[in-house]
Amino acid sequence: MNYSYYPGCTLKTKAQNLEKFALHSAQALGVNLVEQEEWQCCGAVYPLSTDEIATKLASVRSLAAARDKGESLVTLCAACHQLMKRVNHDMQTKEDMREKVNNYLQLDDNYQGESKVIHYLELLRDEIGFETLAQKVKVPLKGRKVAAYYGCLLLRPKEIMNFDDPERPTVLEDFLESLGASAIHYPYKTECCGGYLSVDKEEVVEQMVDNIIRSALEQGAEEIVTACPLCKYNLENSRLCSKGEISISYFTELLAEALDVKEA
Amino acid sequence: MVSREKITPDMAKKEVVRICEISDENIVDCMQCGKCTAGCPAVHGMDILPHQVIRLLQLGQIDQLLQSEAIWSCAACFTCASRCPRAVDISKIMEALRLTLVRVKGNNRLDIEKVPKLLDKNIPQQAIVSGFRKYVK
Amino acid sequence: MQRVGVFICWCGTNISSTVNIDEVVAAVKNMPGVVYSKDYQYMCSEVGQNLVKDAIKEHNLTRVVVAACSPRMHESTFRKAAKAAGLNPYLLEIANIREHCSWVHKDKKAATQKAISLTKAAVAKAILNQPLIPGEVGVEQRALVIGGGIAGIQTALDIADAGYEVDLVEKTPSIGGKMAQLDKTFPTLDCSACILTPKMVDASMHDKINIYSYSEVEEVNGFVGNFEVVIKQKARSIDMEKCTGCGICLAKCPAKTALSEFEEGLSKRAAIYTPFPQAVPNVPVIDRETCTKFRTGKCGVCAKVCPTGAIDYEQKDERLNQKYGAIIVTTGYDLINLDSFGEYQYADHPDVITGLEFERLVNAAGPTAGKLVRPSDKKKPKKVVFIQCVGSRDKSERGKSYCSKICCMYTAKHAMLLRDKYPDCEAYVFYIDVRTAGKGFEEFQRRAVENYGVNYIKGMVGKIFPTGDKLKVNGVDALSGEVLEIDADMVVLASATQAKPGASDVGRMLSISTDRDNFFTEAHPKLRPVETHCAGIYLAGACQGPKDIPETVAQASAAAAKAIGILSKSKLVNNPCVSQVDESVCSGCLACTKMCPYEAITEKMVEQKVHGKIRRRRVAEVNAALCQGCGGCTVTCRPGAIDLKGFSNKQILAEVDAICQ
Amino acid sequence: MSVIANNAAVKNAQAFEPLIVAFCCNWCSYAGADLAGTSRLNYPANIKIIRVPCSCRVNANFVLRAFQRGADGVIIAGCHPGDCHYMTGNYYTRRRFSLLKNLLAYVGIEEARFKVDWISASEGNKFADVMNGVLEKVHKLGPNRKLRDSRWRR
Repeated sequence: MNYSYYPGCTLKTKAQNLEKFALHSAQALGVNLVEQEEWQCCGAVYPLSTDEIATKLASVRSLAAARDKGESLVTLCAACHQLMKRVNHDMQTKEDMREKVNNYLQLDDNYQGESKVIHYLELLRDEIGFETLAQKVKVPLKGRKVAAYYGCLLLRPKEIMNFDDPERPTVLEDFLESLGASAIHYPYKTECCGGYLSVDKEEVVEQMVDNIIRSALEQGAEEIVTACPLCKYNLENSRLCSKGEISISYFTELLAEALDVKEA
Repeated sequence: MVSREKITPDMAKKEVVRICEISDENIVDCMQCGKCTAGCPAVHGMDILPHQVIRLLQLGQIDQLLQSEAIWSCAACFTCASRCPRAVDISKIMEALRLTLVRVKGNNRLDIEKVPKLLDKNIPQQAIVSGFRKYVK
Repeated sequence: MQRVGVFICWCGTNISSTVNIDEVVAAVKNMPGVVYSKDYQYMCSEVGQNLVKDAIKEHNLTRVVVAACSPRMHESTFRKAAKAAGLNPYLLEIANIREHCSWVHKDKKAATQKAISLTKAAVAKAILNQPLIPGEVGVEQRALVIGGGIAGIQTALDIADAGYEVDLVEKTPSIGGKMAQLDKTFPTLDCSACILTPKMVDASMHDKINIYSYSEVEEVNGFVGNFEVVIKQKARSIDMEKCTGCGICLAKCPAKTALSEFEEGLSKRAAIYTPFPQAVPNVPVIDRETCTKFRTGKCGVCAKVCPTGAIDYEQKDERLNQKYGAIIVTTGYDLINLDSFGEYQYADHPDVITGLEFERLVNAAGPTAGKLVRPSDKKKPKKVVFIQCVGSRDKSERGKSYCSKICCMYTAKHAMLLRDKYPDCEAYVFYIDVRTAGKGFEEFQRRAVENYGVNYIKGMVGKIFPTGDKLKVNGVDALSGEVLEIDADMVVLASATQAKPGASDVGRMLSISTDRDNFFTEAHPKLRPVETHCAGIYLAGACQGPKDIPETVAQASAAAAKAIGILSKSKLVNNPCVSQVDESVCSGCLACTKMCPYEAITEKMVEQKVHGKIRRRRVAEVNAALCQGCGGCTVTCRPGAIDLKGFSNKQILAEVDAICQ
Repeated sequence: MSVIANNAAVKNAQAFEPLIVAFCCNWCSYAGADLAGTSRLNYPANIKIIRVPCSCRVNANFVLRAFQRGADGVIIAGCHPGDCHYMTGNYYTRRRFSLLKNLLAYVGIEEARFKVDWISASEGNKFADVMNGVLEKVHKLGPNRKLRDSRWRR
């Protein structure tokens, strides 16, 4: 099955592991992620104001390109996913914006939000299914105590992201269990890591990530997985992580490991 | 020496109306339950608490807000928005407040010259791009 | 030529402040047929009504138009006045220039023009009105009460005490409803069971009351005075005649796996069960989903131990047809599901409970025999946090926009009960507002603060983080702007009330409307609080909106009084605005008979002279007693033979023409 | 953009005052209109309401007559599907007027001039919204000339 794949800029530089392992495992699962041509940076944060259009155009180009190919648009980075999904929602629901964007882009076919945006995790859960995935695991991650860290961008706002219950999500835990690992439940799994505040307000971020990691450690976690490069960066920068008390990795790395395609 | 000045509430202030337009949120819906503040993960960096931000807007006291650290401590994590019983998205209001400042020429939050010094070798692009989007116009 | 009199009401300043009355009077004078016009401050007052009556006599008026408030408000008032003056009441028309004009418009010029236009339309219609005489129907002198909570019990008792037969239908195995689950009641702290169970017994002993427990109303047809109802008695698997309620079967049943509904899931019950020891009727029910006999065919212990042989595994659902003169709906309320409020951990942590679960936990007959302990480890709590407005006053999609009304009071009650039992246990209440409108309510809540030392905090809880054996409650004190963290042992959530999930189905079955929150709609929010728009169907209790016990009981008695008002009559007049068939035009296609929801139209044979010959011909005939006057048949009728009295084609077209002038 | 659109509508309003006839069923929509009144909501005076017992009482003739006599828009409002006071009346309304909509399109009456909607007795807000919505669209369309009887002057 073919999917249009939108990588985003961080995956080509600082978060290469997120992408590499995803592509390896996709191949092993018989999923063809075809990187879009000439994709542009999505802008990393969804512009929350109603009067900004220009910053959403790059996303619309990718969405329209996927529509033209008749494929779902698959994302890996949580930030890109949030942008694609929310801009798509705007294009579906905001007549005013739809008109302006289409007037500006002059696409062959006006874009009305027809594309379906799915995160790689959703692809695993809804299209492949965790049961099928479990059957394809070659090296079960037995005994690994992994805490899933969701962050904000995949879950909220719920009405638009439609990813999982924003307060008690289970998709990452279900994913980990299907790989044979023991998923650790801890109450901070949906609390924000501070995101881009690390550019400007490191002291605020410090306390936020500290809470998260302490909570995971208290529940006996030995490692944390996440889907967002910025979450990973903030968590790794924390005091506890620097001391080596816990390690952070992308969920795709564990997937590749379990499918035994890490070195492919 | 304590100094406390009396303020005159002004709900219809043009700056407040502008904030509501940019954010497309209805500040009168808020009934000050404080759920946003209670759940805010960045609350320790807020000099004015999220529910107080809305209250000050309701009173038309926008200057205090524009001088606050609170609007810059918001990480746009949408926790407040997703739990608000009144369906007010404060993250959008925070964004509108930030934009009111950075849209004025020469008012960038981030001095672009200083950016390279801020960066360590691991910081992902995403953070820098986000920073530019949030702090610079 | 008709002689029309037009009366224009000022409604104090309600109409006159936006509508220029003088201009309307002047315009009315020139309308064709109008021979008299008069304006007055309050036309509905006695003086105003006398103006109408006198003018009818003095000026020989044959039609009357009153331009005033909505006809839903005072049409009947003015019709009575017209009748008193010797005019057929159906020759009077109302122009609604208040609700549809002065109250919704601000521009005086435009509102005045609209008032004139609406009055013109009413005059045009009134000229075509015909005198109508309502028919009479008999009344079945028996009432049906749907729902056996405190509202239903009180209504049934009041109607039965007035001497009429009442059938009380309850869905669950016992009457008693939510009130039976409560421990104490505010603001007097008297024990709920002590005041409820005597009433339950009264109802079961009353020779005029018939209780159909474990039963549901399945179908309702007919109309006021003559409702035809099908009641489904679900198979109880017990012969109610033989059972003595000894309870041996409950003790011996080996399948004790189901969660007790009555105990809010805090304890288990057997597959054969009575919901609680004081149940009325005190006859158990077999839950066929969990019963081993029904699931595997093996077991049958209950049948073996029953001393009277009352167990009947073969019992089937039974249907009962009954006629009623009036129906009272008392189906009550539910609490919302808290699964979507993940931040409170209700679904994930046993020590986060709802207010109703708290009632069971402190109740002497409850799962802990009244010992208030944490469900997780059965330890005594040292700090309890109460959170109000969980889902109430919540505009988002997971909550309810209304105030649930009872939570402020029961939370104060819970906190007091807690402090009373364990004076060393701290109690914190998070609130948005404390609402204590009610006799003795404010005093009660202040007592919680002043005498019982309950800590009230204006603010909300963001999230609860279960940490170790504590629940770390992150909240805010909105007044001081301090962010709080409380290490609680237990959290009690005042979850929002909601209409019963099946309320809209019940509403549909009864043809009564529900509001956007699925509560049944009363006919008028102030002046007709227990009536519905469907004559003969009344409402009481929380099915109409959240309310506490005193209000529910008051409403129940009010509904009973309304029902008795119907039952005490031997005849009722019906709506004369019914369809009629012009037999000379009717083609006998009978399309109308298929459309009529009341089966009020039937065929009949008539003899007609066609081209000099007598021919028998099939035509449609309307049964005026059954016709409810919707008028749907008039549009179905291809030759245009059916018309609706009071809303005839000509009348409506005259209105259209008048408005479009 | 919506702000600009509103301004245009305001300007238009001064030139053209449309007439809209609304048929409201007695049990839901008429009561909803009453509720709009008791709640002091605002909608323009161009809307004139005719009370009918049920939306199924409305004959297509009534609608056509209104257009013929110069109405610029017609609204039929009844109880929500499933909530009809007469059990099934509004289902007939729904079917009958989806047919009429086709006819109106055929004779060249713009779609926005005719609307069938469901407004319950508790939806005063919706009543005002629906009225305002139709009026705004009719404003943009300008006067109805297609079916208007030339002898009829307003």
